[in-house]
Amino acid sequence: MDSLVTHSSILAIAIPLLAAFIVPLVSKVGDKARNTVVIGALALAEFLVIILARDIYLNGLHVYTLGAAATDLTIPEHYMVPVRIILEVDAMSVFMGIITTTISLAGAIYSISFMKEETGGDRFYTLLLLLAVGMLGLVFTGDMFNFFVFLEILSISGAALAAFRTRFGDATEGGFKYIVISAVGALVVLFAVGILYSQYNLLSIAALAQAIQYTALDKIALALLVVALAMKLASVPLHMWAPDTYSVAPAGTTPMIYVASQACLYGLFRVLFSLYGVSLDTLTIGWVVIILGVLSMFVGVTMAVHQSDIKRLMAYHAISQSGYMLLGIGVGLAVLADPQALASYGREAISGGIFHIINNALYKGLLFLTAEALFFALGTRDLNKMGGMFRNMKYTAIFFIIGALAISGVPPFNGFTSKLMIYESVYNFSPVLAVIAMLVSILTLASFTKAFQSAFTGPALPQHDNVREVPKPMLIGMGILAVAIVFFSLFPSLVVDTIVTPATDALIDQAGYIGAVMGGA
Amino acid sequence: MSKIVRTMSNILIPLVFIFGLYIILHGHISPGGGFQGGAVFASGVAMIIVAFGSASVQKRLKEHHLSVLESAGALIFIGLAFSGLATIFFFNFLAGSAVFGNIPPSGSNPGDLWTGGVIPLMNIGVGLKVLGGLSAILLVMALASSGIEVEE
Amino acid sequence: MTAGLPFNIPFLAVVALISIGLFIILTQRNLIKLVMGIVIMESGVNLFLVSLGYRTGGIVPIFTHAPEGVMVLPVPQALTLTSIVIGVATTALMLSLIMLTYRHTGDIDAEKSRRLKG
Amino acid sequence: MRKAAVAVSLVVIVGLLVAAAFLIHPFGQPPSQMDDYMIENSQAETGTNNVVAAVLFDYRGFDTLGEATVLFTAVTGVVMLFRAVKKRES
Amino acid sequence: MASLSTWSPIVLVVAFLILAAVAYFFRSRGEPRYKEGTAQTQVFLAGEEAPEPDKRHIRAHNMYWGFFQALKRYYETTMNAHTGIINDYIIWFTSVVAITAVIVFIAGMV
Repeated sequence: MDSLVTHSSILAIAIPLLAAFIVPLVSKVGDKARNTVVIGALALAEFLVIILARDIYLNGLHVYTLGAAATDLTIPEHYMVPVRIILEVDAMSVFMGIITTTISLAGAIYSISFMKEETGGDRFYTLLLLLAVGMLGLVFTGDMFNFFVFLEILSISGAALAAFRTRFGDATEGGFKYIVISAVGALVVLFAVGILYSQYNLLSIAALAQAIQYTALDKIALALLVVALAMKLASVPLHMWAPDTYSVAPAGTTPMIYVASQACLYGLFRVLFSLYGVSLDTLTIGWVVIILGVLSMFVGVTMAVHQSDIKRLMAYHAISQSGYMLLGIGVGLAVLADPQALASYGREAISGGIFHIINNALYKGLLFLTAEALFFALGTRDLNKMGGMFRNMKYTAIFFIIGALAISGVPPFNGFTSKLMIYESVYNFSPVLAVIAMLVSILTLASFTKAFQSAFTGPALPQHDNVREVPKPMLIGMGILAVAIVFFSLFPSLVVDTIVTPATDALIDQAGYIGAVMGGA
Repeated sequence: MSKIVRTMSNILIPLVFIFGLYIILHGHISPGGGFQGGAVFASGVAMIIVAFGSASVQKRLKEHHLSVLESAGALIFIGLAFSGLATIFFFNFLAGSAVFGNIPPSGSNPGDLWTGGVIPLMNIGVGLKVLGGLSAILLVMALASSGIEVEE
Repeated sequence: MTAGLPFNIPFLAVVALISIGLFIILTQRNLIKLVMGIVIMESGVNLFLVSLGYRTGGIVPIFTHAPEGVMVLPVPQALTLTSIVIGVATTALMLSLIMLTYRHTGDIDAEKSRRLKG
Repeated sequence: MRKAAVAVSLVVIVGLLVAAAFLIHPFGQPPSQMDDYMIENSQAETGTNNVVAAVLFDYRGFDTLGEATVLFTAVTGVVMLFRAVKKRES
Repeated sequence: MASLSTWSPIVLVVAFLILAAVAYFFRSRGEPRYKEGTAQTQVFLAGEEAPEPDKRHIRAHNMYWGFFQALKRYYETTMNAHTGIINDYIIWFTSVVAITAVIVFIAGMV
């Protein structure tokens, strides 16, 4: 058990990866065997992440030096810098790991019945596992170049998955846009990594964080990294690929591609808090992040109200919700150098932003899945061609209501809790920002009222008389997320104390992040 | 393609393949390695496709053969990484052992094939993977551009 | 070799390649040309990485029959190799998607083959 | 509007890159604390003459696994995109 | 967290349950003579013939018409910005890189 805990960080990445390599061979045996392998691997990864999380909350962050003689031998003996790749998993990383594995598991289960109608199921599941691997690696790694490699795994598998339904022309277009954006973004990240490497001859994030001096070259690298990752997480005005890609991605993978963009959000925070930390001009960068966040919230939600394609509507909401996280954590970043303001409202802003990540992954995932269920049943994404589905698809409608109320911040759902934390703390920083955030919340409710009214109420169209409820695996996939939402809604303080507060502490504690690798030197 | 091209590629292809294998197998003591050798090998496959046409290649070399080769290479690689797990993932557990375990003298030396621990084996795994993968991409794209569907 | 030069000529070549790539990406509507722009930019980044590791008068970092002398840095070479393979993978996927887009729309112009908008 | 944005942003970015090219260490004299360790110890630790191979498969082996995974992903993606599509009856 | 100590979803859930019980009580006092398949379930539209089902529903693009009309200029601008052309996405990217870099450098000088 001890050795399992020691190795759990690498195994959580390596076991889905091994499964991905095996799936093409196993699927020659049969579909059942393939599904068992996929879901078993993801469930095992989830289990490993949970025992890792438990250990981290008890004993502090984990380092894992790949290929060394011992896990904590981060620096070779009689030497001063790390030379090997180090996985560095703190409470924030494992928080993202929990989100990733949960959403991947729900998505994989959801996809089972969808795949019965399509060819290429083994490739689909291989890519799905690889996407999960990419996200897990991205959040667990402690090395800048390794970060880039996992960013590419995530991008390529995401693009291929988005274009999965090749019989539709728009699917290939959405996939192409995603891969172009990702390729350019990843190249820019690589260039920035090269700039950092050229100055310090280091690649480990912790070692770089210790050495970094915020020179002019560091500033260039910072601008490139921030904007490239902002594009990957679909912040306005770099968001335009997101509706195109999310709206065409097939069932079950849309939430995963969305969580992949949240993993890039994590990457942005890791770069800002752990790599640069207080060495950077936190007020300026904080305001840059806040402005990106406010633009995302406002433009995202106003565009969402306008949409009549249900998945595009949800995609714009995804953008708008990312704005809340950017706002909360941007406020925290802006006051990072000011201990008093940080204690009085900065930490709570960061906690709110982090709590919003997990809430949002859950309800946004659920909403994407319900939209996909509507598409599966009706064969259209156009809200103008829907209506009256409450009678035919009761469970889907109930799941939709849960998700819609949660995303709109209606109490007592979990969306309200995290938004409340953001409102309160941001109000102390700048009241105007809090007012904008509340306005956005109202518009969110308005647009989900529109979507619900169009899809589920009113008389059914004659061509939809024979529509049945979607098959069981789809309902189970949605049910997992709905149960999680209800749990998070009813026990918010439990969740915040258990997983959100440690994540906040880990994100702020740059010295601890460095010390785990550099040994306090 | 014309007869000249086909004759020339008939002569060149064995050389390209042998050169690719050489680069893969000597990756740990001379320039090269699994990726480079695999790419050289795949360029030989590209030459076959260009010279003889994708349709005739497809009769002999199916895409799923290449996929199996690729999966096998990937499994060798990750399997070797997992084998180090007794100590640490990716630990070079063969360095200093009886298999590929010689330690070369420090500094410039003539080179010994029986060195490197897991590195030569990983080179072979990666080489298989790259030659399978790149050939599969080339074959599939060549087939698709000539309008032939890949059966699943 | 270049120790006497006032400029970092290889780095300026990197800047030129990246700028050309970016210019193509920003201005060319033909999707194939767009991919070519990305590949040029990628070569610029690869050249940047590999030129980071050069040491004046350095030799290849391989000890087999190594002549006397200081070795160039090995890590940038490994990173460049990784980056090249990743570039090949990305390019293959982008070109396949362009082929499929062409099948559906009969066009490889970014504006004319566009269906998703707004 | 579009042309102006292209021109201005290109000018600024090229300016930044040129500035970076002048600010960076002189070509041929990089800092080398991490790489020197690998050059000195690769033979003893991994038994490999080829330091680049030692970096690829030992010191930074996980990157190589990721790189192999990227290639695997791309192959899977390309083969998947060109699969024969059984149309769902609509 | 300060805000969470004052916020308990359980209170809201209990309040919701009480209100639901009250609503159910009122509902149970209502007319019991409801029957399906009779004129009681037909749409009543001031005595007129009810329109066909596909014309009876307010479709998505008709909703919030006034809101869009009021913000017409804003929506025209934003919709024009969302061209859907991949080159434009990268132009936005380079523009934001340029702006961010300028901000970072100017803030460093002041």
